[in-house]
Amino acid sequence: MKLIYVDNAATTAMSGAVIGAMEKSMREDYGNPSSLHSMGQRSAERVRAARETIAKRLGCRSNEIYFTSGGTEADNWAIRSCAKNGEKRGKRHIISTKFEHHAVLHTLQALEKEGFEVTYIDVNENGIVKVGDVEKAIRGDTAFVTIMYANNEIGTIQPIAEIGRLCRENGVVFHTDAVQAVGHIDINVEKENIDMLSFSSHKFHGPKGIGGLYCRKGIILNNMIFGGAQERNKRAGTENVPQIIGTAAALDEACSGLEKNAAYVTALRDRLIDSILSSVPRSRLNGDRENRLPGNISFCFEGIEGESLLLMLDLKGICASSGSACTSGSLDPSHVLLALGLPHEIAHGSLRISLSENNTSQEVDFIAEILPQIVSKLREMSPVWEKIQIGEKEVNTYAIQ
Amino acid sequence: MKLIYVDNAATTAMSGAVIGAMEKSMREDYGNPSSLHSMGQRSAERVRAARETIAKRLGCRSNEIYFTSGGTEADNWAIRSCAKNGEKRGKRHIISTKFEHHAVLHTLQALEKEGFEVTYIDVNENGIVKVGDVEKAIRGDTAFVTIMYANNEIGTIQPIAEIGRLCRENGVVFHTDAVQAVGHIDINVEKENIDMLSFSSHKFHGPKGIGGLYCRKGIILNNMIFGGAQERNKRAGTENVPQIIGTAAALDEACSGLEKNAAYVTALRDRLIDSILSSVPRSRLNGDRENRLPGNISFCFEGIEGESLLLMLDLKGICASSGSACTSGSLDPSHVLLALGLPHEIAHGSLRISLSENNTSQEVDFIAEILPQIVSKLREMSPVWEKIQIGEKEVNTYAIQ
Amino acid sequence: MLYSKEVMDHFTNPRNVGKLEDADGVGEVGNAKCGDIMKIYIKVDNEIISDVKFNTFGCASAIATSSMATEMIKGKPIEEALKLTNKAVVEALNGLPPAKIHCSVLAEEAVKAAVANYYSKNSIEYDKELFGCDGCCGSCKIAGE
Amino acid sequence: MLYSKEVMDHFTNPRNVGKLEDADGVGEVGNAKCGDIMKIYIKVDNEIISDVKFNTFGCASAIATSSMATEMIKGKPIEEALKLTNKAVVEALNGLPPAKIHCSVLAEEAVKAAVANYYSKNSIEYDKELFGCDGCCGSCKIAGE
Ligand SMILES: Cc1ncc(COP(=O)(O)O)c(C=O)c1O
Ligand SMILES: Cc1ncc(COP(=O)(O)O)c(C=O)c1O
Repeated sequence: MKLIYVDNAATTAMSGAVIGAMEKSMREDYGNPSSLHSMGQRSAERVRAARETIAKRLGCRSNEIYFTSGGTEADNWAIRSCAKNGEKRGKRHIISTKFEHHAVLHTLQALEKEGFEVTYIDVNENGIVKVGDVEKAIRGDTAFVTIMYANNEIGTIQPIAEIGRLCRENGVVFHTDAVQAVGHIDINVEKENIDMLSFSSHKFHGPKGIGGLYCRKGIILNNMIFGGAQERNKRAGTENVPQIIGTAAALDEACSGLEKNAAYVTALRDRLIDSILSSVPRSRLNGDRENRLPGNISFCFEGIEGESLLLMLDLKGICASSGSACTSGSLDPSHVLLALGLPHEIAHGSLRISLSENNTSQEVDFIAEILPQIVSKLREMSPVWEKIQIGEKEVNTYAIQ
Repeated sequence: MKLIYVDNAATTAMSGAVIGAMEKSMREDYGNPSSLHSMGQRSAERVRAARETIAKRLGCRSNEIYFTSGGTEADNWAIRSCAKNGEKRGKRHIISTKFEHHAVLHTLQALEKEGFEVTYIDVNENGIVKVGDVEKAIRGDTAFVTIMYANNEIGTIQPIAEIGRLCRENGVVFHTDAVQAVGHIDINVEKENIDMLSFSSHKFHGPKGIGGLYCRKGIILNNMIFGGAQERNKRAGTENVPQIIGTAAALDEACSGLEKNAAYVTALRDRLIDSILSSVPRSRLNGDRENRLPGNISFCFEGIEGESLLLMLDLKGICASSGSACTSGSLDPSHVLLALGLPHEIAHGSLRISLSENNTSQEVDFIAEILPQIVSKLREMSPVWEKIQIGEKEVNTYAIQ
Repeated sequence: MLYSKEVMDHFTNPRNVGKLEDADGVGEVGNAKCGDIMKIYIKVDNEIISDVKFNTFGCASAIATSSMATEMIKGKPIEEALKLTNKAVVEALNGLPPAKIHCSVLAEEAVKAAVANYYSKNSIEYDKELFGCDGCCGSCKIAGE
Repeated sequence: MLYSKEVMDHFTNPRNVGKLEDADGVGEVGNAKCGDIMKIYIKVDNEIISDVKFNTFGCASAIATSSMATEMIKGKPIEEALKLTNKAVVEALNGLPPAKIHCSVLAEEAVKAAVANYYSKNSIEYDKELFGCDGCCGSCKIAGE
């Protein structure tokens, strides 16, 4: 069975060109960039060039880019570093949102245990933060603001440039987790007043386990991982040369094709959204209809549970995702969907389809055909759906349980 | 010019088989192991199998292995976690040595700033820690002991099993940085009473930017990087599937060939050591003659400075390493050589040649021929050598400057 | 794979799906908030469970455990149904991931709830101790993790 | 590359290596503890540096800056040698890595020390202000980092 991969928000298939570049690099660039001999210096030169490529694509200088082991480390690092800087100046208040990725949320929760106070801004029903809410939350002791660029579950894009301007005006450092956005949306850290930005290569057809942090010159970056003098003494550990090269190649490719890909993927997305809305009763699109990532489709279907939907789709060769963190052993539905104000029972019935430019209209048509059948099948055996049908239990009554 | 790569302690050339396995994995295993669909579960299965392979080679269970972004992160993580556990029980004393890698030393220094006390045990002139010294250092408030398995500069192998036994008897957790040893020396964490062990794949012909931490079941491992539920909730971040597979393939290959490679490399090493000792006057082998890593050769040559030696060798196509951290902007010679009791001026004249099974006896002969010529050339223009020659300045007088 | 072959079999081809309009006992446990509801219908003839159907809202293992549990009590004396343990269901399914054990607890409880309902309807005395569950899967969380 | 083409050229083919047995001035700066010692010999004829040689213990940039500095003062009036700055040496070498700037400072100072030695030997009065260095590269560390 040919698989249809529509879980690109979880991770993407690597670009063939990127694999090629990495394979070459694995053979050639084994020298350690810290070594003074020619093998080492060749690797150092390759890393330098890759850093430059990435900086250009983000609109910054190359000495403002630090490589990390992925988006998670970049988020942890930025937040820990900002917290330390704040603490030194007696500032122990942080502003974020309710629907950040766990890499941000769990780091903030750890800081709360250490005595920091975090204001988690509500997101609207449409999944977009209001700039005015951020403004209201800023206090004299606010150390920094961290708000994601685009949400990983519902794909909504935040008003980053405006939040950045607001922070700049108030002298508050602004970090954004742009893991879902980089390579998919045109980003310029300078123009958008971003002080720190996290990215992760595997979200734009690059390798897993590598990403980076942009940190504007002038902002003190405190070390999180100690050791050798790599990354200008800021992040220790032998540089992952082939993956750094893969990151640059992937970002270059993604940004070159960005406009074309975005238009193509957005068209596919909109067609599938329309199809589902019209073919599946009591289905709900999560997040703003327009202001979302090109590839993101997030739905809730009343009366069914996401994991079984997901596995049924998988049996048809469709690789998608549910919003809920089933594997993590948690019984709670997605905190993102709850942040939108959805009741638990509806949030349980979530499905995320995330497209990429590798997907075809045939694939989308197949999904549009199969999905309603599976939803029906699951609803037929669902006691919740039965109650909804006979009106015994109104959806809203779930909310107040 | 054909390069002769003898800087295998810095990093190794990747095995062709490992590159092949990774290339395949990059094409096939792009699914996110946290995804429930078949693409994701296939990746999860590959990671599971790789973890098993690694566990077998280290003599532990697979749920005792945690992947990290390299040796540095593993060291930082183990030490931070042990410190936190110690603190909870009011134990703020740590035992280590003077010649650990910076990944350990700089983390310990950060802890000292946070109020921990560290006893840095002296190493003998031969670069081997005395078990009795560790025993003497253990106190009621000792939280843990961290001592490297084999030193990265001088290659000396420490009495790990005995230190492990001592720690076990005293109820003190024992971590060892085995980055230089894994894949080169037969290690069994169970038999050697090791509680935690760090390794890094690029030291045994695997990929850079990945490594791992063995943490014995029952020892509390505190998170350092927060986010998703990966690595059994202990280390967040999307798993680097191809690199994990590469790590398992590399370790498997290294351990299968271990005995044969060690014998081969040791013979090359001993021949080159003997040759240098006999052809270069006032040369000094650093570290114990016998009890050292198969591939490690570390010398000090009086009257010359390491970087220029290194670059002269490089001009002849020989990629080696100096002990001193020239690129880091530090003027200090290697802390490892100073820990051996060498005076600064001698420690400056260091050279590390680290062999692997890829090196040939022709290469070693070429080095044996070239090295004395270069040392002579540099000595000819060295005012220090001039003084040594005319006896105006005895070597020992340097020591007391 | 996340799930055993047996779980996937019962998930993709669940046995005894549906309702019994003339059921002698109906049990419903769990709640939608927690993400699992199981409803089991039994028909009892001469103290034998002559027919059984289920409806389930929940994940794949919730569906599979419901299916397996109904298979395990079908045609059995009602006394025996009461002895069905979640462990037996898990074993019959060749294991469940740790986080999913609670589904099997729910299945055991759904069966018991249906039997209890049958007993009540028919005013049969029964040992309340056998029915520990309050129907909220929150209490099963401990078992599941 | 870590070093410019010019640095590598002067490192691999250092000019004016050696000693002058009949030197009119000898200057030695740095110390082996810090990893760099430069010793410069000058021969002076009619206030012109007619010959110059150096001996250096140190890294590639220490050797290259010594070589370049000797080239820059050779055949020049001694007054001009005194005006040699580390900046000029760095520029002539097309740059040095930040951590290696101290080598150029050392080269400047070695030249000055040789001139000072010549002045002293010949009891020529000179402006001590021009000779700020105490010969210990520790003081140059600031410049180098
Ligand atoms: C003994 C030792 N520990 C730790 C490290 C750090 O490993 P990595 O570069 O993979 O972070 C190294 C090598 O760089 C090492 O030799
Ligand atoms: C918004 C967001 N932040 C952070 C991450 C973490 O990135 P990584 O898995 O590369 O650590 C992800 C994806 O997993 C994400 O979607």
